[in-house]
Amino acid sequence: MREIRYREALREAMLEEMDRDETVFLMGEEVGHYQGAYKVSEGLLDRFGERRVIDTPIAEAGFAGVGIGAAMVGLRPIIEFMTWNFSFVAFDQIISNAAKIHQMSAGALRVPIVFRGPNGAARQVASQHSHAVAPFYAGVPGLYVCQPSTPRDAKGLLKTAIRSNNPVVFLEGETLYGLKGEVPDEGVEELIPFGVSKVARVGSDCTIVTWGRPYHVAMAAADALAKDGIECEVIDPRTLRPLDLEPVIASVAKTNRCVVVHEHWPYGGPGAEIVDQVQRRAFDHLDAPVERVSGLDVPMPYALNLEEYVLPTEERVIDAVKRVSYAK
Amino acid sequence: MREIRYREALREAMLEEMDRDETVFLMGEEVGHYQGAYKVSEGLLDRFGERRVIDTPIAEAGFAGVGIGAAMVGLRPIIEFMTWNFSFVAFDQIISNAAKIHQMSAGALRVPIVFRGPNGAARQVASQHSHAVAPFYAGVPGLYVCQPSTPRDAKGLLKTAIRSNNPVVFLEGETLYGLKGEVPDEGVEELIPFGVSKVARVGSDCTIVTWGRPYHVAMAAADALAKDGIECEVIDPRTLRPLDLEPVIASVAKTNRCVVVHEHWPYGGPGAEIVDQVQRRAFDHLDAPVERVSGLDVPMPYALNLEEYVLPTEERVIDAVKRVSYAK
Amino acid sequence: MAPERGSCKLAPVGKPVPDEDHLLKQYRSMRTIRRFEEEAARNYAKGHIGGFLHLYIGQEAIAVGAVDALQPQDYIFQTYRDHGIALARGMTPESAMAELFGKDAGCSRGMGGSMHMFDVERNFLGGWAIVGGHLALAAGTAFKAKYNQEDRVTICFFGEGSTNIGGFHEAMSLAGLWKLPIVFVCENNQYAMGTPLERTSALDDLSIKAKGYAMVGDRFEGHDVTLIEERLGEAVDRARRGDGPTFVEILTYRFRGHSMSDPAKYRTRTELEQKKQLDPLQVTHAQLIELGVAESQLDDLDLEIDELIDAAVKFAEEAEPAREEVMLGTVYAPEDDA
Amino acid sequence: MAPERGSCKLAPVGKPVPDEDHLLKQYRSMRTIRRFEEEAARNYAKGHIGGFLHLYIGQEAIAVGAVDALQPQDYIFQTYRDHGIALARGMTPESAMAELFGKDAGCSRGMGGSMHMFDVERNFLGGWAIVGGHLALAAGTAFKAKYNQEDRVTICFFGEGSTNIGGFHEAMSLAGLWKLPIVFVCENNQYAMGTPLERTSALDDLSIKAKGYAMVGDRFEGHDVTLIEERLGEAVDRARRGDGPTFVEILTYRFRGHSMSDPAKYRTRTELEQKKQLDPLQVTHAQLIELGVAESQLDDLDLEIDELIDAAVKFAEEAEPAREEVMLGTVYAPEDDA
Ligand SMILES: Cc1ncc(C[n+]2csc(CCOP(=O)(O)OP(=O)(O)O)c2C)c(N)n1
Ligand SMILES: Cc1ncc(C[n+]2csc(CCOP(=O)(O)OP(=O)(O)O)c2C)c(N)n1
Ligand SMILES: [Mg+2]
Ligand SMILES: [Mg+2]
Repeated sequence: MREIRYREALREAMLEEMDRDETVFLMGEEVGHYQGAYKVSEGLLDRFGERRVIDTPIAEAGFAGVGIGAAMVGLRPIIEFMTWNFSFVAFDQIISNAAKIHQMSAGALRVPIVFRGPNGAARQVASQHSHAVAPFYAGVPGLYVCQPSTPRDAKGLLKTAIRSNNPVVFLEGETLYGLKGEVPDEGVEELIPFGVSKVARVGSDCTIVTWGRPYHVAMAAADALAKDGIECEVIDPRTLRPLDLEPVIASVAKTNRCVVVHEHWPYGGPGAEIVDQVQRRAFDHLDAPVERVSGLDVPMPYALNLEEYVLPTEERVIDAVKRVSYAK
Repeated sequence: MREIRYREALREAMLEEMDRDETVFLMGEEVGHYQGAYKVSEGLLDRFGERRVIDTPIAEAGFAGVGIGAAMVGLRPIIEFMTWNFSFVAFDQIISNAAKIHQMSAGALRVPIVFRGPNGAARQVASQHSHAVAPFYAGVPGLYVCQPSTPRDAKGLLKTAIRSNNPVVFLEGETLYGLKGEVPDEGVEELIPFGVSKVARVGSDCTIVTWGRPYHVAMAAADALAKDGIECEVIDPRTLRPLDLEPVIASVAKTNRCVVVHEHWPYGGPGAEIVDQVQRRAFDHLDAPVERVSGLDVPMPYALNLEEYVLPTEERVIDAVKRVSYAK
Repeated sequence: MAPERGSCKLAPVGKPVPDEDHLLKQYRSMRTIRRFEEEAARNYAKGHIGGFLHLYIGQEAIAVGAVDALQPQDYIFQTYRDHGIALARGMTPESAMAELFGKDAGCSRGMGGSMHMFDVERNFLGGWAIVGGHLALAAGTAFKAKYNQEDRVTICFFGEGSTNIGGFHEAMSLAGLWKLPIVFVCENNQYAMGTPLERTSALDDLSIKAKGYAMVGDRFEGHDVTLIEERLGEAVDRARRGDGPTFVEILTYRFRGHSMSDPAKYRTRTELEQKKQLDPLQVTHAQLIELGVAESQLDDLDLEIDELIDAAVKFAEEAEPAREEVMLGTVYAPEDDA
Repeated sequence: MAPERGSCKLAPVGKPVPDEDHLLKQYRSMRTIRRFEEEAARNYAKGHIGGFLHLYIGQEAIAVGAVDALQPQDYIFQTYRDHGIALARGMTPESAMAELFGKDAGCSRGMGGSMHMFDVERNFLGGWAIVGGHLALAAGTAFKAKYNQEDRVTICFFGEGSTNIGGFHEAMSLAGLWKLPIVFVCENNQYAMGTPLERTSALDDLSIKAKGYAMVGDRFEGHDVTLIEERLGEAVDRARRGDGPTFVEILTYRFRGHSMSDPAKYRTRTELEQKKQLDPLQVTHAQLIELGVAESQLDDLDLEIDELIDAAVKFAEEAEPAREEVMLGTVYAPEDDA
């Protein structure tokens, strides 16, 4: 194992897959000459040239569609959205085309494409640039949705996404790019399958389901709670579609409690879907209702003090766990 | 009371509000000279002229944005999407602009606008034209979302929506337009407030929460179940944002059982949100997990036999109610 | 830069002379489309076909001329008004009609329906129902041809009503910037649903739009299949040579409503009758007679096609319904062979 | 139809002669913007300002010339690069700087930040961060002016990198079709983030795009505030007269990176130095000297502005933080007065 940053893990995944498969290319705004708005694609242009690392004009619907069309006839595009907020102008391409083509054509066409980029709040980028978009995509049949929270998951899931024969929505995090973590040594290839949750922390008192940036908030909260003698089991689904809740159900059978922690708005989305399945599949095990800790139900304000107030905090996670544990 | 069609109820709402407020106008594709793709706006052009009933080119993002801009400076646009499927090309305008402007401007600007049109499956219009879009909008703070299932609710809610100082997503149904139902007599004005659920049927055995087209499926199922001695209480939230679950919680306290019936895909959305709140707020009352009956997790196929298989059926509702009632 | 022809008069540049056998083949194809659409309409009325049904009647010469301007390896995209191009490209009437009937034997196995026909073997890539949504896809297949240095052109059809939407602009911008091997064909049938061009566009001559993308523009009428084949051929060759995309506006007219649910009250009987003077089938029929083809030979051909279409309807009626397993099995493509 | 000037040479048509007092006022405004941006940059480095910060340094003459071409009742829209126009329109540096500091005293009370400034009293309607997303909104305020027959023009600014996105096309199409009283101003500062125009557009002369919308096009350089005021004045008058929208391309350059996080490695020092020869502030300074204004008077003015900006920074530092109640209270507008 070695330590690298989340950003580098993503870059390695793209580099390795582009090395092994000539049909893979990267397209997006500033991915080439600028080396990526967040430097994720740094060095890829020099290595693969302008044919395979393509800078685009600002036309998300256009280049997302170009990617889908290219995928229909055998290429494997990686489409970078400078941030996922800009996927909204390409929304129809993803929902009405990418997710539908395989079935509309009765299986005659495939759309092996990855849409990737940073998702969620990125420190004071405010109202139009802070969307946590999982709720818009995770509910759509025909798409896969990944949201890795560590460098290792980022690399292993992106490699799987690039090799997938289906459209994949890949949600990264601007505030995660600098995060360091262990990944397999060079030469050791790891493909992390979709639909396999990860038990990140073992505990017997309360089950916490979390992913993305809040995963780290929840892990910190779990450490703090351990000091009070409350041991949390922290489970990261890693992929929101397919969603693997087997380990969560098994965990709740043991802890009898569950708290879901996520960045996206409280109404609906993966957060509510997980609650729905847990209450249905672990009904007889629950000693308390499933609680959620999420971003507040407001557009993201600019001011730092307010942004911190809106996003899930360690305190809110601790309170929720204590609530479901009927502890003070 | 008189009987009119859902389509006519919507038309009356627009006509009455346009009569009383000159700042209200209708804009969309084929709303004028063609009298509306589904004839909802029939006659409005003749009455109000081309200044206030405006046919647009096919440019949803453009005319949705024009509406939002006009609303920012004092007009009250009604923007018709020929179907809600086409809102996907205007998605960014609704999410990043309409829902954000009031807060971004710290309250200095308001966006009193209604986006309306038919939502959901419309008999074999297939993959790209059959989206039930509530999950994409109901989770967004800054928006209100209405989905009336009867002519009376359609008229009363649309009038409230047009008078609202906020952006409203108003979801109708092509398969509901022809539906007849009672509305208040001419001259009797009824404004139905947002966030007030309707108890459509009283029963003591199981609570059914449903809205839109499936409301009628659930009502039929409730009648059938009554013959087997199972009395369902059917509650229609009518507005999905704000969501009024007080009556549902009170009902579950009585029935100890709950089934949610909706057209949208199973993952997330209002369906999962309702389950989340019910299990949290009525935890001690539930004798069985909350169940859901929804559209299947697939893109909508064209063939009639398959479309009927995908959409919620009376049988599936009956089975779900019996399951939570531990009845055969 | 866009050459002046972009905004030229309608007078065709040197009217090409048709070859008898070739024109006969094209007449057969156009007639097949016409009869297919007429039977589709009848069966829609009977309730055997559901959803939306957009007929190509009146525009047949465009699909047929285009197909003859293309190579088998070239990619084709069309809107929901897609039966004509599908048949012109060689899809069997059985396969197309069975799709309309929602049967497993249909070209999309009942998943797609009228608006989503596909014939991937023949490189007909659909059948798209979101206005403007398929232009970028077409640019994408052209991008792939360039990426792989394949000798393949993409042709993409859409209506004049589709030129105001963002999807049109972005696809045109990228194709022009990257000089993709693609031909954008705007079938200007004068109406977008019930709205005439003058109420959707500040421009009358849409080919002027090519200038905004540093693209070559062309513009001509759509009732003479020989002219269409030649002029589209020029654009296709330009793309094949690597000289970049072309934006072509073809002036045409649909003799039926926008879809089966449209009574087309927005146009006058006289306008329709006058337009029918240039019915591409009658024009071609007259050309063939002029070339010395016997009236009787054409009558026999017409009968032959009538039988072909009747057989297609019978096939569709008797075919097996669309299957649940296909629906459930095509939400995701298998990963194994990844 | 678009007149030929759309694609004309850059030679200004009859260079206008500036008036001393007026030019002095404009110099003050430009200088205020320049100094405001410099202090904003410094305070961003200090960590007092967060998020994205896009500076207007190098483009000041455009905002100042535009404001003088407008009436108080006219509406103004700008991208995230919005401090310049906000100040030019009369927003106080205190209010603008406090917004950058995320304070309750800011023009958007800390909700919007650098990219979302608003000054509704002065009809400055933001401050928008989605490329292409605000053009349709601007068409909407122009629509309202026409709907109410108000004597109001809307001016909408955006960068050259924004001309490839659908939002640009749809707003232009609708404005052209409906002859809305609006002026679209493309501030062509040569780069979209790190990408030069030649890699984002097949056209060099963007004003040609006006033809595709049957719109008047104009194109000129952006360092001479007097020229800008006159040429934009023509477009604004055209809109005011009801003669429809204009698409204006103004050639300019930003002396800083795209935002504070951009080191701007993609351009050469020489290119930057050469462009700085046409620094609008220096150009105006020279014009004033030429008109006989004393060097010392301008020095005093500069000092006065330095103090004004220092005071704004002090004000912002000391102001109260943004408030939770405002955030929670502005998700929805009150309904009572409906
Ligand atoms: C984005 C979008 N908006 C609206 C529609 C509904 N619609 C389908 S076809 C059509 C008219 C298209 O006219 P045109 O582009 O001229 O093509 P034609 O039908 O005449 O061949 C409209 C408005 C749609 N399918 N997609
Ligand atoms: C739809 C969308 N895509 C991408 C971005 C990210 N982005 C912000 S500014 C910018 C460059 C814009 O360049 P230009 O239009 O020339 O304006 P300038 O910054 O030069 O003033 C990009 C790509 C965005 N804000 N919105
Ligand atoms: Mg048309
Ligand atoms: Mg620029």
